[in-house]
Amino acid sequence: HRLDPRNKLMLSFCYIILVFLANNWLSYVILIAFTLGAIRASTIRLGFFLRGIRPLIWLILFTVDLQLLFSPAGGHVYWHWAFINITQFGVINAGYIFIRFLLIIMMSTLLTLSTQPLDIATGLASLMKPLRWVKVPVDTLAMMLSIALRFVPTLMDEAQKIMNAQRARGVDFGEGGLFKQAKSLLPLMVPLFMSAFNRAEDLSIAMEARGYQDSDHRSQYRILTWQRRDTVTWVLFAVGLALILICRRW
Amino acid sequence: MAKHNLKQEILAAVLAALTIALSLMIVIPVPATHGMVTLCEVGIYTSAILFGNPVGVFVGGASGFMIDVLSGYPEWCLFSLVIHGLQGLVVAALAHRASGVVRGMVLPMLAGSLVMVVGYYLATSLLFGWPAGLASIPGNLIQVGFGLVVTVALVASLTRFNPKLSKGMIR
Amino acid sequence: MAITFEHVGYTYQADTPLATPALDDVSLTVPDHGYLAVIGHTGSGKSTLIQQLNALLKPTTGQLTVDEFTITPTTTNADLKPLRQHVGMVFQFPESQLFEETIQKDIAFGPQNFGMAETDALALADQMLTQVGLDASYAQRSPFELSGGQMRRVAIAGVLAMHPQVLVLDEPTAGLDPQGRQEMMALFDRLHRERGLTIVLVTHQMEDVAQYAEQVAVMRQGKLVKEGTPQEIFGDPDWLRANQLDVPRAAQFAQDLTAHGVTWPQGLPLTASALADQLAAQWPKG
Amino acid sequence: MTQRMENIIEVHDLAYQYPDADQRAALDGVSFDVHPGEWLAIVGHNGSGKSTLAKALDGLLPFTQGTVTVGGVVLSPETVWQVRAQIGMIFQNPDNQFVGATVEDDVAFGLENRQVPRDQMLTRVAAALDRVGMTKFANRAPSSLSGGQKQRVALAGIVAMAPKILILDEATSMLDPQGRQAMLALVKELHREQQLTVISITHDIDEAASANRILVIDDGHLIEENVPAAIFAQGERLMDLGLDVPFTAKLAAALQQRGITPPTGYQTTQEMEEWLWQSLSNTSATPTKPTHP
Repeated sequence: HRLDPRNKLMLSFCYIILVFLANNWLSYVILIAFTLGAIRASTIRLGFFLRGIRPLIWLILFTVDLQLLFSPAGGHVYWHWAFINITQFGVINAGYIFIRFLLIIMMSTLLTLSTQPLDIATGLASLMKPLRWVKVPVDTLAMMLSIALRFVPTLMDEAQKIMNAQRARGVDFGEGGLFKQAKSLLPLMVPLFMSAFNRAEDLSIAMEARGYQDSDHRSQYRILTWQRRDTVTWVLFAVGLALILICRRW
Repeated sequence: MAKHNLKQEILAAVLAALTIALSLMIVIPVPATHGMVTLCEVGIYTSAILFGNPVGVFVGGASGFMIDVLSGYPEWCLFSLVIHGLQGLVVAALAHRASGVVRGMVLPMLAGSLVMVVGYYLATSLLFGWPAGLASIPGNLIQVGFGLVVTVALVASLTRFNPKLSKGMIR
Repeated sequence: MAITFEHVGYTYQADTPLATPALDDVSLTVPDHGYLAVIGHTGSGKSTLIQQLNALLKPTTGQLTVDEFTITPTTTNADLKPLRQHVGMVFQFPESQLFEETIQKDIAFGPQNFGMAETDALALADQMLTQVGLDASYAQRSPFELSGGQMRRVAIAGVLAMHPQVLVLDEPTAGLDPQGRQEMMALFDRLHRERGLTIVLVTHQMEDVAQYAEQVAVMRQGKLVKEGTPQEIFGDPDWLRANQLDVPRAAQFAQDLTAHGVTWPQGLPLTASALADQLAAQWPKG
Repeated sequence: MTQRMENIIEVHDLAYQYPDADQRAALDGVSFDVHPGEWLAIVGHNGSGKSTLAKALDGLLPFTQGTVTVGGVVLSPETVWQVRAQIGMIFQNPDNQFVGATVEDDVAFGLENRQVPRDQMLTRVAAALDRVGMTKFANRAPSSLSGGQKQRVALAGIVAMAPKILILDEATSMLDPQGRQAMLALVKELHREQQLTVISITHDIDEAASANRILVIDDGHLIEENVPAAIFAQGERLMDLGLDVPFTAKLAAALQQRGITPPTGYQTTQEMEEWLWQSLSNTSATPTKPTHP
């Protein structure tokens, strides 16, 4: 929970690599233990994680089925019809994919629930700092990302207001086929875009008035601090990586 | 010069916010695929077509990244950053050079849509195997197709509402 | 009765942990061709209240009737179109709803949604344009070229074009200059008096309430705390101040004069002209 | 620079034309001075050019003719940041000037632009939030604030920078009465405590009444310049100037219609009250002085 968001982002990314490296039962067991440990540490209830899986259930089942039916030949053939074989490999692969889904979804739910979006954005911008050397305006991007986030609720609110006004003028949102829906979106989208243009104009003037020249010559109010617990997580991660590499060899 | 840049930067940021807000708010179910379409493409394509490139690539990348973070699929956020960023980049770059509805809008959007569909096929395959990659294609095709149709109508309406937009005054 | 609220309650996100009550047991009637002003702080439930009137929000408990329409918690969306035509809504900053390429088309948009033929709707649009004080030369222009005040008139014309019998106004003069405010309020007053529209006005401008409204409802934390004629509500400035509501200037002024022994036999005056009337009546002759 | 210290702002023959050629001049031949510590109100109906004028003072519009001097610095593309450092501006729409993702980030924004070291920022942000009574809200996102609270945060951002001049560009016009009163009270305190020069562009009669002097802009021209009492004495004509008619003037006009002649000129509420009850009592006995706080 209290980890540096940069650390969380990096850990999550490396975790996905870790999941790739896992290729047998033992390594998956280690990963599951690792994930459950992280969830315990976050003090978030397990129910939240299961809820995160529900919307994806169709995709997961579909994928697992495909994997089951079209896996490369190998091992014992359980069932055969035309060009479809259900093989031992297929079953095992399908099982692995299923676990992979669960692990990645759980870890990402953990990241979402334990981190403010603003921190994730700040973290991303901070991680991109090395790109300065190839002339990427990282500080400007960070500023833009933070402004984008700050305006999301404002614009959602405005979208809701415009939808209400157009409903009162007889528009039915969310009814009819895709084409009809596409058409009914114009009375919402045109005013929203016009308003966004106005807001951008106003905001850039306000920023200039407050002395914003460019992103290079500024001090930073919001800073991220790397703490000892961040380092500890990497030690744990390294242990996990080592274990899985050993499993692969073995 | 700096002034000009700032206006464009803030415009890109606010348009990214708009794209994120629309994607989170309006989710249209598609019974055929058990999936849904969002207005993510509409935001990216419209921004890219009207304002050209730094705006297009930023709106694509930033909204792709933040939509995943905010809607609880951060495992995708880095992929989306790249895929939607490229999508915005391609549409903006192609639309910038041509004019007219088909060459200025539809063809660039088709190219951008290809980037998106192929990008997610590759990313999904990488994460969950090629069958999952294949499974992502139909939903994504509907998503980009819907985005394309709405964008054509929206850009036409916006430029009629404010004729200055068609001249790309901010670009 | 044009409008009747019967024990109406509304809870945002009902049945979720985030449930927040926004309206609590509101009962209120507005007579035919009435003019109701709803006052109260930001967040007191005024906006939630008026959104019930065309079922943008449906009551979670109780029911309300608007002329021949009854809205209950179970009213379905399919029944709403005639109601939405009957109740015209002018939201805060309504100019943000404009989206068509010409002013004429934008005004005609609402009537067409309610089934009017395009040619009729366009003709009606020209007529509405003059109603709100813009001449016909504006019809073919883009709304984008107008000033903020003119855009607002176009938006209001778009609502009037649906021929509503009830007109709901949510702070319709916010952001206008004093002249624009006065003209706008005079327009609504004319619609009320000449065309018999029932008007529901949400506002912070107590001067407007004192001058135009026939009935006042005071909202606080989702509850209707007081209801009556402007005379009944504003006749008690101490109660208003205790509820952090503004007192009309004339009432304030008259109350200060009371401290010097001036009396108000016809009740505390609420407008400058009412105050002048009572002062003139007791002015020493010669 | 020293001999001109009596004026903190000098505007000479200012003109501005919007880029679209078909429009008339937004500003034309405007000249005026502002004294240090003064509160100047600029009034005019919507579209009169008064907001354009405010933006021109801060170098936010490239005016086509004339000179603007702020604190002895002549405004030019080279000096624009020097000029802006002396001016804090608050605009009309509270949502469209909130830059930070949270209240404290927003207050810090101006300080970051001036490269103030972080440890100093922490204390200045905290002090500024305390000054406007928003300390409790330091970590809040703007979407959870009311319009009035957002404008107070904007004011905190300016308090943190401590400029010499504050320009309010219809800063209270989108607020509810509570928000407007709170904001006006705060600006009055700052004006008094910190000898802040205030320029307020407004339609609000109370805000205009707080000023030492009022400029009236119409059609891009400066048409009048006077103390509030003299401006307010114009009664019904104020509507054309973009101001509300003060209540006492409305009452005077209503009395006049009923055959009662009030004293000429603008009356404050107190003066009007006093005259009224004295006339009503109409006795030769010496009236006791009314006691008003």
